[in-house]
Amino acid sequence: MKTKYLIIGNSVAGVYCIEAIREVDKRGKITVVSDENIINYSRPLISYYLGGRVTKEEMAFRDEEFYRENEVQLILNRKAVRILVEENRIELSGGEEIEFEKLLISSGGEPILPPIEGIEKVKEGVFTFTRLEEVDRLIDYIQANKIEEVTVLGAGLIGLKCTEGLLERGLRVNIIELADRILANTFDQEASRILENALGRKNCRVRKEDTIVRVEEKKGKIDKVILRSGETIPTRLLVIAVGVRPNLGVVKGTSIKCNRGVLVNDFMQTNIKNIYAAGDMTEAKDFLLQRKSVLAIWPTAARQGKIAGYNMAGKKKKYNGLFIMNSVELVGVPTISFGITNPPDPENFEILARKNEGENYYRKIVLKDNRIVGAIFMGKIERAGIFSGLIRDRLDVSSFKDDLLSDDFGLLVLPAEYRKHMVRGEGFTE
Amino acid sequence: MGDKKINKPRRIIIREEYCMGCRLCEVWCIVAHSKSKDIIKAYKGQEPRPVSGIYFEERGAISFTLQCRHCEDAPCLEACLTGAMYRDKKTGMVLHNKDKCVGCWMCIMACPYGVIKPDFKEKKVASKCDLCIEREFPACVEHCPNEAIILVNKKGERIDKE
Amino acid sequence: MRKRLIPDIDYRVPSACGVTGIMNQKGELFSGEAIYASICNMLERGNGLGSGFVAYGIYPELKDYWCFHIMYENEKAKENTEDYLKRNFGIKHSEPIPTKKVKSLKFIPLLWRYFLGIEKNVESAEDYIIKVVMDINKEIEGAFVFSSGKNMGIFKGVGNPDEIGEFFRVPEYKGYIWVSHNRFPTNSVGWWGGAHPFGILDWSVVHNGEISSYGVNKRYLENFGYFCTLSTDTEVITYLFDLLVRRHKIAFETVGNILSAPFWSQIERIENKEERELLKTLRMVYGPALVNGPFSVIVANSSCMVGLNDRIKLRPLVAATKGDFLYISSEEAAIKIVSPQLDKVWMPRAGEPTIGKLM
Amino acid sequence: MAIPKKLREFDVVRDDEKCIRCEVCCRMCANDVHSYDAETDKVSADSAKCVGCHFCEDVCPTEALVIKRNKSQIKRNANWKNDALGNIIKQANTGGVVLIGMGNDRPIRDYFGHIVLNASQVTNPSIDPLREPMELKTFIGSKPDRIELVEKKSKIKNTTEIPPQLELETPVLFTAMSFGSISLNACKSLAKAACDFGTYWNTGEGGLHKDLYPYAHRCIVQVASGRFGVDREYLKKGAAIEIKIGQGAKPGIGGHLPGEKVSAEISSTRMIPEGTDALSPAPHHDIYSIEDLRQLIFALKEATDYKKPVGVKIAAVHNVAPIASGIVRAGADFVVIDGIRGGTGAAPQIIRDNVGIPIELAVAAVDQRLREEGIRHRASLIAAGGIKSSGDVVKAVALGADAVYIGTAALVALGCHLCQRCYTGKCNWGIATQDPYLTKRLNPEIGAKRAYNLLRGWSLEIKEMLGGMGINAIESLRGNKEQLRGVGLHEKELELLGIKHAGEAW
Repeated sequence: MKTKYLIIGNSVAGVYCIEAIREVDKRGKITVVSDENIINYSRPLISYYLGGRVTKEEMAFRDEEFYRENEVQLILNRKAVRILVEENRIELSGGEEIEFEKLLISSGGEPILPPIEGIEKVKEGVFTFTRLEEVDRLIDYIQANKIEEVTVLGAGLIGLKCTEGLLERGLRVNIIELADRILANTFDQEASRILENALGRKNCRVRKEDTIVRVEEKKGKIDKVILRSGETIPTRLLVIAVGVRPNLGVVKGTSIKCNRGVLVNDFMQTNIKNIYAAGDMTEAKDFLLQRKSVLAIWPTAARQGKIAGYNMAGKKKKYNGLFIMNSVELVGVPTISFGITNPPDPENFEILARKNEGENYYRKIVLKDNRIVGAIFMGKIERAGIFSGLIRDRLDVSSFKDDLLSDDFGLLVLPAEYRKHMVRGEGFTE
Repeated sequence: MGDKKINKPRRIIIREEYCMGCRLCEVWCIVAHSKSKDIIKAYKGQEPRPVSGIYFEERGAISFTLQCRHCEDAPCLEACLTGAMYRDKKTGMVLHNKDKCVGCWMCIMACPYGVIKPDFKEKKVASKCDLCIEREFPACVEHCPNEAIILVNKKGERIDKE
Repeated sequence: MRKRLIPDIDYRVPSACGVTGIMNQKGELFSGEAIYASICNMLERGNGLGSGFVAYGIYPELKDYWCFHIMYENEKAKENTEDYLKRNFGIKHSEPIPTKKVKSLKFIPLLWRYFLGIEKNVESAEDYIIKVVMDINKEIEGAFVFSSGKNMGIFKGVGNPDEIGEFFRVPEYKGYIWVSHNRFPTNSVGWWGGAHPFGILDWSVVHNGEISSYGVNKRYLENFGYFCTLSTDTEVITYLFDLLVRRHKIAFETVGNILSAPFWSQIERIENKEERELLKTLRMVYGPALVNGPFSVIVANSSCMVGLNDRIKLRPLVAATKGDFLYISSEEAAIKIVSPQLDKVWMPRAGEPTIGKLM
Repeated sequence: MAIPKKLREFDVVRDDEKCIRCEVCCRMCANDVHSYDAETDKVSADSAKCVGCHFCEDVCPTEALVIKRNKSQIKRNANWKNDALGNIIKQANTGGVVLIGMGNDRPIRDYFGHIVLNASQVTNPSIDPLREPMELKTFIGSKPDRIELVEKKSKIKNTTEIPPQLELETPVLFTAMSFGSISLNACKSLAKAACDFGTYWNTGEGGLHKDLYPYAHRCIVQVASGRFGVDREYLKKGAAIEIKIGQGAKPGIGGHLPGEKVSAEISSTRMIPEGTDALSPAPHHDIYSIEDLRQLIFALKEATDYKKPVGVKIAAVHNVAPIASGIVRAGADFVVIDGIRGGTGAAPQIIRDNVGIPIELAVAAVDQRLREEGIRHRASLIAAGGIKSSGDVVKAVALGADAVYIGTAALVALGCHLCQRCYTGKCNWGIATQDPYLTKRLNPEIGAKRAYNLLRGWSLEIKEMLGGMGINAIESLRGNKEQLRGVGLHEKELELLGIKHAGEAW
């Protein structure tokens, strides 16, 4: 079959790509290929699903109507196995081929599986945590086996999100994290400690600078994990969540250039001019680090998908790069973080911080040459977004540095001229 | 009122030099989003009092209020995990559907104006300016005694209440 | 006793009126029958409480002498006045004004005319005459000068025009300009001096209207030494003409732009800058001379006859020509009855003077 | 002893049923009358602090507030009233002069209120301003008593030079109110309204702030005894110059703007050091007699190349007519007479309430005197002080004024409720204050619109009244006392006003 626009992957990048294309090109045929068997769901919501806060239906961030309205042909449950770059075709699992004019690769990420002795012998009770069907199986398993305590390997975003869900289901959780802190790539020691204590009060124990070296099974089911520290934790359910890596299966062996992820220019274009990439497997401009990076977060995927869509449909639009930002709420402690929160070379940065253990309150601002490059808001996150703007606009904060940590921090402390464009202006445009 | 529903893109502009700091905009925002639309009932009756979609800031002689800018490339829209935050096709406004909201706070993180109010108990976005889509004219604009809050169309021309 | 007899010397009496005028622009004399017929065709416009005539060119043999028409209430007034006149003039000739008995007329005063020469040397004869007339009318109890020009005369009294015309034997005079007036005052007046035409020097004015700007015009004239003793609009208009035409040397055309000035909106529409500026200046400087309220007026002196309307033409005025004759009147009928065949008939526009000049 | 603080003038009445605790009143009152107590969840008021500006009443969203007069009253006494007692208490506390703002509030006879107008019936038609043109255009400046016309090839030319004039679309101007006595926003409001409508505003003795330059072409710049803000630039920028000798609210008294009000803006505009008291001496120290005035008038005309009218403003006092005549003879192009009801930002109450004469009598006297001397045309006459309505305007003009100045009326249009506390600098309406927290409350866009509306409304009414009299141009009303009648005035008053009593015909 033939299509004008072909999109591999039906998550956020794909959806925003569709919206952008349709803004410019009302008619051109759009085809989406997804190896999942669901019309649409929001991947990050799987922890809420696990925690029982949303039903499967509620997980859709775009409904069926959306695909109908935009005249999108959805091909579900089929995997794109290979891209035939020269022929502008892709090959689907099951041999069928689709010819395209423009292609977007948004195949997302895949969980990293660290080498663990004995893991291959374990037939049941070991899960990863990135896709809905996994979560379904996880829930069935918990119920079938009356699981009360779980071991989670990895205290990154996925690990903690999973933990959040498990705790909400009333399970006890043991977290094992290799690094010296949880949420290593956004948290610092301080933030980590506050959150660990909060977790501790909610039957969740965190073991840091440790990892699972060996697992043992009983009748194929997992039975205990042995840590590098020598400790043994009897466990009937293990979730491996040490992170994701770009899912590059489909570009393997093609002329499409990759580094950690698929490399793209400012128009989300790969080295092949009619092939674009967006989302967790894309290595694009990073706003803060002066190089390309893989930013496996939702807002990035959305923006990249959108930009790709515009350009695929012929409307030139530039991607200005984003920076890492996260919002997690664990055991009732909301946390928002932006950019470089924990510079490897602190001496080259200025760091402002304020905390209040009792209230799980912590606020940290990282400055370079009087410009904000990172921030952590823990406990009190209201209006945190303002900082994303300050980072994006590279605003010199020297005139109101003392206010950055104050509780009544708002637009009012900003320079009047800068403020004017905010209160009078049209709002944010790329 | 329904038939008077606005269907053109419009924008609220704040002129801080004229903001008296009376905060009547908040009062009338609350009334406009209350069940009864009656100021006394909204404040003293049995019905739950809504949260205003307006942030008020004041320091010394400077004060102003701010509500959602309904951005063209709204970061909150792109950040929203559930589609609770959506763009109204007719008016181009950024609206919020409480039922779909799960309180992931991604919008709070993404909004550079910091004008989305969280409700931590409900685990939902508490309120966000909807430009009074139910009324013919935004309550805060209508009731600002000093015309510090005004309404403009896409071209930036002022729209006055008939 | 004055008060009882002549209330309208102390009060302004609003009146509606009929006015009519005939001029031979070649200066050829014609009899008063025409004007008599003309005014008598507008009896409806009066109520028997005042009418009069003015004629120019009626005293050719004494044309160099100032002719005063004076009315007296009694002999005493006559004596005082004549003493005064002897002191200030050489009296060339004096006689009672010839009249015919008309039963219906009441309160008839003594009516005399004097032909006077100025023997003192005075700076301006005109100003001297004005002063004298004002003196007599102000100071001498029971005496009133109602005509004071050369080779012209005013004949007026309380009665219908047909009665007054017959009484003064108007048809027997011959003149080149004739103007007449028929009055409809809103309250009863008994004093003959209150009738129109009003005159000073060789000015004569008949007027139909009520001037709302009276207070302004009156006080403005006082700046220039005119004191309105009669409290009549006609008097004010007469003095305004004397001030503007005789003393300020302004042409009748321009006077029209002062007395019934064009509206600012009209002025702003004028292309020519100089013209615009002139009209603006006229209104700026002569604002107090603007005559407001409804009027149609016929003004005459020895050399011309002019008809003028208020700025929004609230009172009627028709003009017509036939050969050398110019007719101005409240009603076309009053013209047609004199000259059924006319060369041209028109309605002068508001504020636009209709001017007849001796050729 | 127990010391009496002050007599409470107002009572703040709050309907608790209606009060929603929004605390707008608490936030808005510059006198800290209202306060909210979280414990009891009640908003309460300290009525003793209330000055009666009614701002809170106005902004309260539920109309829960009413400000009532005379809460505490002394025993009934025909001679001793609250205000007398109140002032004595104040002075016993401070030992100072009792200051006050705005115009005289004593029941000095309001002659305008005792004068009625005429209208046409039957004998001449009234004119409908909606269908016929109705002209209010007014020129302020000296006029020649006549003009010389020459006819050049059937074109008539005027050869008389006409002195500079101000051209007004309505016989109403905004009177002198300085930036300092009122806020810059208040100045902007009036300045813009004057420009939009086609009349003039007046800098007062405050200089001309650069933000007001766009409105300078319709601005009368004042030269007063302090000479604040006066330089060549200033004189050249204005449309006309007004030498201020006196003011109706405080004849014979100078001005005093306390140092704390002299902000950076004001100091630069007035050209005096920041924070120093701005003192206007009682007299001009270069004018101790009429010939000195003549010198100043011509100095100013020289400085502006005889291109701008130069006028003189005096307070209406006993000898006003001869003084005015002297001023005209000294070469003034217009004379401003400010009556005893004229307003002020600050004056000793004893002066405001007791010195000067009513404008109606002053205007009639001056107009009559100038006419008697045959010099009325040589200067325009502007009446000020206590013009409250278009009716007053018409009466003032009929009594002989060319135009009127309004001050208080204009401020009321901007929100003023005549609490008379201008001198405190705590004007809740943002008018008589320099406190940025308060001045921003007066949005000049709204202010200009409202002041414009006032001019428009009055002008329409004036046209209606003129039409009724059968007059379609304001110049036919000027000095037209025939259109006026007195009611309940005795002979002498009628004689001075130069009008007949109602009931008398023409």
